[in-house]
Amino acid sequence: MAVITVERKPLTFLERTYLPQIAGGLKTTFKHLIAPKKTLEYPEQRPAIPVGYRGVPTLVKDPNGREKCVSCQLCEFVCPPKAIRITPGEIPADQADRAHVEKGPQAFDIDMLRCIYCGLCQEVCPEEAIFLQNQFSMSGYTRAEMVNHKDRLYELGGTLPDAHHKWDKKKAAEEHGNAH
Amino acid sequence: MAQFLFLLFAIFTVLCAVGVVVNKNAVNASICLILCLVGVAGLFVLLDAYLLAFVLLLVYAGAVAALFLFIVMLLDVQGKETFGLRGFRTIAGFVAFALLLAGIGSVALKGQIVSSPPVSVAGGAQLKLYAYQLFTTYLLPVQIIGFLLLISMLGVIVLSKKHEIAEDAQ
Amino acid sequence: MSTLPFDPLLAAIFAPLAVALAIACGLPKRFSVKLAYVGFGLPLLLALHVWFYYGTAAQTHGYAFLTSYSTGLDSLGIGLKLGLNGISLPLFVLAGIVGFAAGLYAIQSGAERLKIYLMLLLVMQGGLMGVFASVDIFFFYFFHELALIPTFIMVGIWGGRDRNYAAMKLTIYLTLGAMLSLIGLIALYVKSGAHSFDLIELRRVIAAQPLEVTVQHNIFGLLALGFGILVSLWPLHTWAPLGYGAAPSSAAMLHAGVLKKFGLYGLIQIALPLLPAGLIQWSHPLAWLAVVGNVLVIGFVTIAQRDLKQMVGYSSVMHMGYAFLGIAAGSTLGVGGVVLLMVAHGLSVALMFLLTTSVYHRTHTFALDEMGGLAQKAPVLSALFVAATFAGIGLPGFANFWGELTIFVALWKFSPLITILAVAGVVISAVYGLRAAARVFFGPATPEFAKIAAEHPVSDLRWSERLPALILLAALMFIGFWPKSLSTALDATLTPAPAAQVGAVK
Amino acid sequence: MFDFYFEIPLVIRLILQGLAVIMVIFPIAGACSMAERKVAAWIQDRPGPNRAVVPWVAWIPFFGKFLQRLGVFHVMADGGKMLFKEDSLPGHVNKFYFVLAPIVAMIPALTTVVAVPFGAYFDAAGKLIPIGLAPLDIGMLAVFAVSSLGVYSAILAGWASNSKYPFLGSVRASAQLISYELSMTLAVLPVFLWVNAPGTEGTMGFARVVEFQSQPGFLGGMWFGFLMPISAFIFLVALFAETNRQPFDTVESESDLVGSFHTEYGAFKWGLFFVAEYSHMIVGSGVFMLLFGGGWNPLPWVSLATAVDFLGTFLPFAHVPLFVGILSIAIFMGKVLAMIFFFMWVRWTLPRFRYDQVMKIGWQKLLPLSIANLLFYAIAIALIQK
Amino acid sequence: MDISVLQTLASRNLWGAITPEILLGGLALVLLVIELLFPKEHGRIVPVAALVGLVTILGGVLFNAPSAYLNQETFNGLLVHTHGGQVMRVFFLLAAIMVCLIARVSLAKQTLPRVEFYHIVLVVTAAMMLLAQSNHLVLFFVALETVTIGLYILVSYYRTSLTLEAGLKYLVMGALSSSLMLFGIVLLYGVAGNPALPAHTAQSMHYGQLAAFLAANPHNFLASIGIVLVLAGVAFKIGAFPFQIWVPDVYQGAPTPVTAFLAVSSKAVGFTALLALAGTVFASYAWLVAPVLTFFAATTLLFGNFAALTQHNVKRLIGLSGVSHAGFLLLGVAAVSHAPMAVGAIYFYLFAYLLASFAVFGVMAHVAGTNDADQELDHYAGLAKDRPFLALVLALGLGSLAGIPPLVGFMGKLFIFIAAFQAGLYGLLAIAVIGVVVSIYYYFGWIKAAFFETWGKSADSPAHPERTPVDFVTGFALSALALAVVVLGFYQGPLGSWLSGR
Amino acid sequence: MMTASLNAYVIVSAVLFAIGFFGVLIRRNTLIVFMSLELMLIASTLALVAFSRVNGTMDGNVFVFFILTVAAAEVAVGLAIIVALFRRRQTVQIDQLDTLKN
Repeated sequence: MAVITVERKPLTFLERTYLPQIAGGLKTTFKHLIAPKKTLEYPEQRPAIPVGYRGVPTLVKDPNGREKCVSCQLCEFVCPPKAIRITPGEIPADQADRAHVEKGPQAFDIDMLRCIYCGLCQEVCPEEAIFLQNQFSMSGYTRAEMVNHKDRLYELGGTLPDAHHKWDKKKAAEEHGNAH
Repeated sequence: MAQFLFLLFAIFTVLCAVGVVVNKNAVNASICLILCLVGVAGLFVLLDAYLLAFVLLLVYAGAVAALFLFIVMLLDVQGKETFGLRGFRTIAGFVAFALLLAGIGSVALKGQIVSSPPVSVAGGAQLKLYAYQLFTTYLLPVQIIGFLLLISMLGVIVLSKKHEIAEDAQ
Repeated sequence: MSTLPFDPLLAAIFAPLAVALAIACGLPKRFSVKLAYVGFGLPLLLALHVWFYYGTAAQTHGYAFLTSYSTGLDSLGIGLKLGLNGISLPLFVLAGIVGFAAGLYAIQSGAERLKIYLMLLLVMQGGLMGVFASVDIFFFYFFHELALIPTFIMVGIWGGRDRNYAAMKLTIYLTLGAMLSLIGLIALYVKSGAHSFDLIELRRVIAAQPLEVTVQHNIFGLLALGFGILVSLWPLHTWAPLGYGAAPSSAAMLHAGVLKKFGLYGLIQIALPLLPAGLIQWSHPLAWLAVVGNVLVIGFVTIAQRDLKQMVGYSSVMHMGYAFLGIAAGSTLGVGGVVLLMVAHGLSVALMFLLTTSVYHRTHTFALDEMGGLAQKAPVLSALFVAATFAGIGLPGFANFWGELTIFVALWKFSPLITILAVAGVVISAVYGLRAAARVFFGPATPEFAKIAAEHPVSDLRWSERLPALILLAALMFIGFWPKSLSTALDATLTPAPAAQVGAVK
Repeated sequence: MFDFYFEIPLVIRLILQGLAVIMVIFPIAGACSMAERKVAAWIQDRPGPNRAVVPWVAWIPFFGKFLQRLGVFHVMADGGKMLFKEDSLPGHVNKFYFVLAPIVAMIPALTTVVAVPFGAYFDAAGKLIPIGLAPLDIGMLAVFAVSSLGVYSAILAGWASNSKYPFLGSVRASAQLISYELSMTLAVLPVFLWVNAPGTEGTMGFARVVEFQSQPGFLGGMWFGFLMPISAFIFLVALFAETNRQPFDTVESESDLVGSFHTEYGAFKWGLFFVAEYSHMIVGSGVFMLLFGGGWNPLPWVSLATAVDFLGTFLPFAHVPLFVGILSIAIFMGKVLAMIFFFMWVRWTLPRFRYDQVMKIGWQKLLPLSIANLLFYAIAIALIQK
Repeated sequence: MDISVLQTLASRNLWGAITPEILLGGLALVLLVIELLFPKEHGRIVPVAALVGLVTILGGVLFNAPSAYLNQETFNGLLVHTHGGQVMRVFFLLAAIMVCLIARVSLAKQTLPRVEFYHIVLVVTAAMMLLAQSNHLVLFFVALETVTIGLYILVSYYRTSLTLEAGLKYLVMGALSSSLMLFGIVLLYGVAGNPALPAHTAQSMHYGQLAAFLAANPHNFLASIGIVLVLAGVAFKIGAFPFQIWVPDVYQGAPTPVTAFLAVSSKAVGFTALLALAGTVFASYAWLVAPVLTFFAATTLLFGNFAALTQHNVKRLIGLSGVSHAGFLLLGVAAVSHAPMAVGAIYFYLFAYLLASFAVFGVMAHVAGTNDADQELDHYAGLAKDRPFLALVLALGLGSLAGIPPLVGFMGKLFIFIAAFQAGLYGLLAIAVIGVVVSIYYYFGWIKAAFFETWGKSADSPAHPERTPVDFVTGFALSALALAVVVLGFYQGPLGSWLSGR
Repeated sequence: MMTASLNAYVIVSAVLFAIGFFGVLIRRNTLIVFMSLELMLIASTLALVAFSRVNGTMDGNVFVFFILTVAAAEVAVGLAIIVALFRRRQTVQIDQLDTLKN
């Protein structure tokens, strides 16, 4: 392959003084100086979070306001930094609408100092109870504050408006007697 | 007021000069030298030689003494100098010191130098006076000084250039 | 009057120098040697010419052949002024003769680096001619030094035993003497007020206004000391035997024969007429030094010598004592005697050195104890040697006789005691002279000599050696038989000036 | 009106004036550090610091918000931080010189102000009286002389820190300072050649230079910056180098030297260096404006007197000395601040030179240029005045 | 002060009067330009250009020997153009030519920049020439410092450890003496301009005015301190006794051409200054100057000669012998007030010293090896056999230095002695005679090393550095020197009368 | 502004000069020796200015310019030599610089 040597064009006198270039640079910077600022003044202004953004992991409730998590601990198991800690518990008897659910989390803690936002918990959750949502800022003054407890998680997560109504169906099935 | 200032500057200058000579640490000595120069500049001001005072600061304190300090630090010679009052040199030094001082001091005290009422030099015109002198009467020395600076510049370049020399692998 | 189309004195001085310069500029050896003949011969011819015409030449201020050349220092009263009076004429001739003899001897000697050897010798020769032809005392001194320097070099390079030490000692002693006499001359120059080194001018000024007596004392003292060192006055003589012992023969001939006379000549020509009061002050110390030191002490030392060349050297020192005595005597007669003695001694000592070297070439040693019986193998050499010895002792028929005789006569008037002691010195010189001659030439051959003779077959003098010796001997005998050839001019010069003054002071 | 002031003893008056100037310089220097950040932000399309706020002030309806947005209160925050931070003294340093160095840095920076006039007014006779601490005949020389002492702070700081980077930095700094001082001095000379026509009283004071730039006529009213653009340019470049500003801040060059001679410094001592640098910039800008930018004349060809006369047509008090004085100071300060803005502007435009480039520019480009410039003007002035 | 006064003052700057010096300065600048224009060949062009220029200027000076400005003060009294000044101009030019020639030989053995060397030599020479004509203490000081600082550089030029050490020693001693002298000048200025004293003068640093003031105040104590200090400063330049301690070290360490420059030109500068100051300006302080000079002369003579006796390094040897020559010259200076001919004698001695010294230095440059400071007497062994030409030149030069007739050095000594005798300095003369005799010893030792030792035993001569072959130009110059040494000894001719100014 | 007498200035300058001289003689560190030399020069300039003031002539003041320039050149050359020497010897003590001896 033939090598083609491209001669560098010799600089003109003005170019060698660099002054026009400097002036050009000054012009450019000056333009930016007076150009409208592009800063988002954050706490006051919030960025528009795009769909599919994966922020802080949260727990969701189903449209009926029931916990979706059944404390199967798959997420705890899969979590690479071991940020999730679940204490399984029985469903309290007073929750009539969940009586057919075997278990529910007694406590559900996600240590946000450890969480790496990988989203594996969301992937693995069979109940679609845990979601990485658009919440992106976590802050606190102590370590303890940085651990999201169950209520906080639900507070962040809100309700998942899914139309499965799994527990309703199960309940109905049970009631119909064809469970399993 | 002026008398007081004179005393102040004179004592300051002399103390700094002593500091130059007796300091073990070369850095301290050069700082003393700079302060001494500032003192002398003050004395110049008292003698109405403002221009010289500032030139002294500019040339001496600003460049010469800076060079000193610079070199002192660059070489960073840890002062292991045996500095004591012994040996022939010291005695000779003291004798010379005393002689010189006694000689000029005695004359000055005896009043052989008569202070006549100083002729006032017009303050504002001073600068121009210097210029006139330098460029008429003393034009030739000015030219010579130009050449002097040129050769000293060349010399410094030659002396400090890094250049392979066969000798000196000691 | 000289009929030459050029100044004979200048030519005599510069011919050798010119030849020397030519050699220095790289002349090939063959030409160098040929040219050297010219360089040595021309001065001799011119000297003889001048001698011959002296009586008829026009005299100015007591000088014949007076000419002067400017060397650019006229304002200081320095100029090359040449001329001869009765005192300098004999010595000028002496310089010519001895120089020629030494030159011939050198050419045949086949020394190493002959070219340079000849060059130095020629420089010396030129200087010698200049010393005695100068009327200007600056050039008088100057030519002396010009002749002296080659001596050092020749001793240093071609010398024999201890040549480094000898050269150094010679140089330092002679420089010291020269410097002292130079200061004396400068003193004369300044104190006389003449501001001229021209002897004629100095004489005129001093005649008009003699120097103060103390000044005369001091200057005479300086000159006597300085010249005394140069002439090897006891006890400052130690350089002489050592130097002569080490010097190559031609250099020794020229130095001992001619150059050494510079000091005496200076005293006679300069100190005596210009500083009569100085002489009176110093004559007794000088005489005693000379008679006790040079004549007696050195005489005995000479006797004790076991080395032929050293012995000749010491004898030369001893004879200088007589010259000093003549000067100390201070009369016209004495001074005349000194001049005669100088010439005679110059010739004889040169001859002695020449022959000594010739002896050495045959015996390969200077040790008297190892020699003997050379007369059988080299009769001419031994004859000449004996003649030279006789001349040295001062036997009638040789020039030395007249010199010593005149000095003794003059000395008697000065101090009979000293005269007696001085005459005793003649006996001493006879003792060592004859003893040496006997030891070298007669008697049985020592085993050492026999061995050497076996290795190097001994021959008699070759003609190239014989010729210079004969010239010297001839001159000695010519003057010895006809001293008037010199003394006429001498009297003419001495009678009016110094005698009158010396007499007046007395 | 203010006659009482002139009856105060001279010394006290001088001290008062000096204090006044320092009181102005110090805050300005502090403000500059803020301004630097603001300008940097603006050039980078950011609003810059704008959060700090002081109670009460922020409650002023519109103005308070404006000040906050401008970041004014950050100056106080920064200053307070520097003052109250723990002032640590590393164990390996030479204590005395370590402490001395920042002080030495401040002294020349503040002393040079003495020689710089910052305004003028007209007395009863209509004569221009410059306002300044010391109306020195040799003002330029004094500035050069005193500012040349600034090099000691760099040397001392670097050496006393007793560690490698600061030392290298100080070596660079002092070499750079000394190198550029030459071109700077030479660049200024044509101005004084022009000002000191033969027959006039010779001076190296600034007031005369400004006076010269406020003459009527095309040439007379022309600022020296237009008349001697090369001089101005050289002076400017040298000024950048002297103040260790970008693109000449190889001294600091954090990428290879960490920080320069003040690597080991912190807190208040570091702050002093900082303030000294800005003081240098202020004085340097002032000098530049006096020499090349018309001083307190508002515009080229419009001198202060003209401006005052013009104002006089609709302001009755326009000729009162106090007003003229304040006006001139304001104009001058405006120019100086503009210069300082320029400094910052350049800082965010040009990349930093390498050290060898700095030296090369100084000795091989700027110095010959300034000599040629001097020669040119010397000949030209001689020809013109003939 | 209005313009017309200035114009009058400026019009006294008669630049034409110092044309040779201006040309020298110009030549020095041209050398730099040559280096710029011919970066490859400047090593060869520069020395040639310097030499050609110097010879041309020398020719010009000689051609215009009676300068149009003779006996005239120019530059507002800063300069005065006397006959002596003209003589010294020629002297310094000759010296510079020889220094450049020797430098060609000597620098070739080093890897060094060349052009600066010649440049500095030229500038220093010009300063020396001005110094010789100086008539004002300011010009005196400035020119002297130019010379001195130039020499500091030249002394350390080879930048080897030894050279630098020599440079440092020279620097410290030189700066010390400059300071002493400067303080002396200041005191003189202060006293002579003091309005309260009689005959005070506005131009108190002008030689003539200063002399008039001193004559009117013959016993002013402060002035006498000033005089002593100035004399001490000058004594350093000439290497007079208490200020000679730098001489051997510096001479040894300095490059050979610079040693020659120091030995000849620098010393001559000192003496011209001394002549001007001690001889005329301070004439009315003879009560003070005379004993000081006598002390200098006596001690210098003794020290120089006796210290030289034990030296083996030829550069130290020639340095110390230079001290003794300074002693002889001081003898002349001491005589100046009483013997008018002493001035001419000093000039003649200087010329004699120049010729002989450069002959010797020229040979030294050829014999020296790469290590310039290491030149032992042993290295000369066999020179006469190896390079008879060099040996001959060496012998003539040394002989002349020793003051052996018929060489020119003898004439120089003679004139000095005559002058000294006229002035009645008998004690000094005695010391001088001792000095001459002692000096014979060590000069002779050197000649001996070159000649005697090898012709006897040629087998085991000690190792010596490679000897540089003599090229045509240098050979020509050395022969010219040798010839001049001899011829001037015989025939002083116009030179003698020219030197004595008659 | 000159109220102190000339004597006082001359004495101060003499004291400075003497101190400098003393320093040159007793110190062994080349750099300090050099500083002492500068002290001596400075002392001279002080005396010069004082004298010039009293004498009423400008020459002294003008001379100071020359002295300053010369001193600057001297220092430049001197320090270059010292630095070059230090590179080769690693010392600036005078008594260790004794290679040039017999």
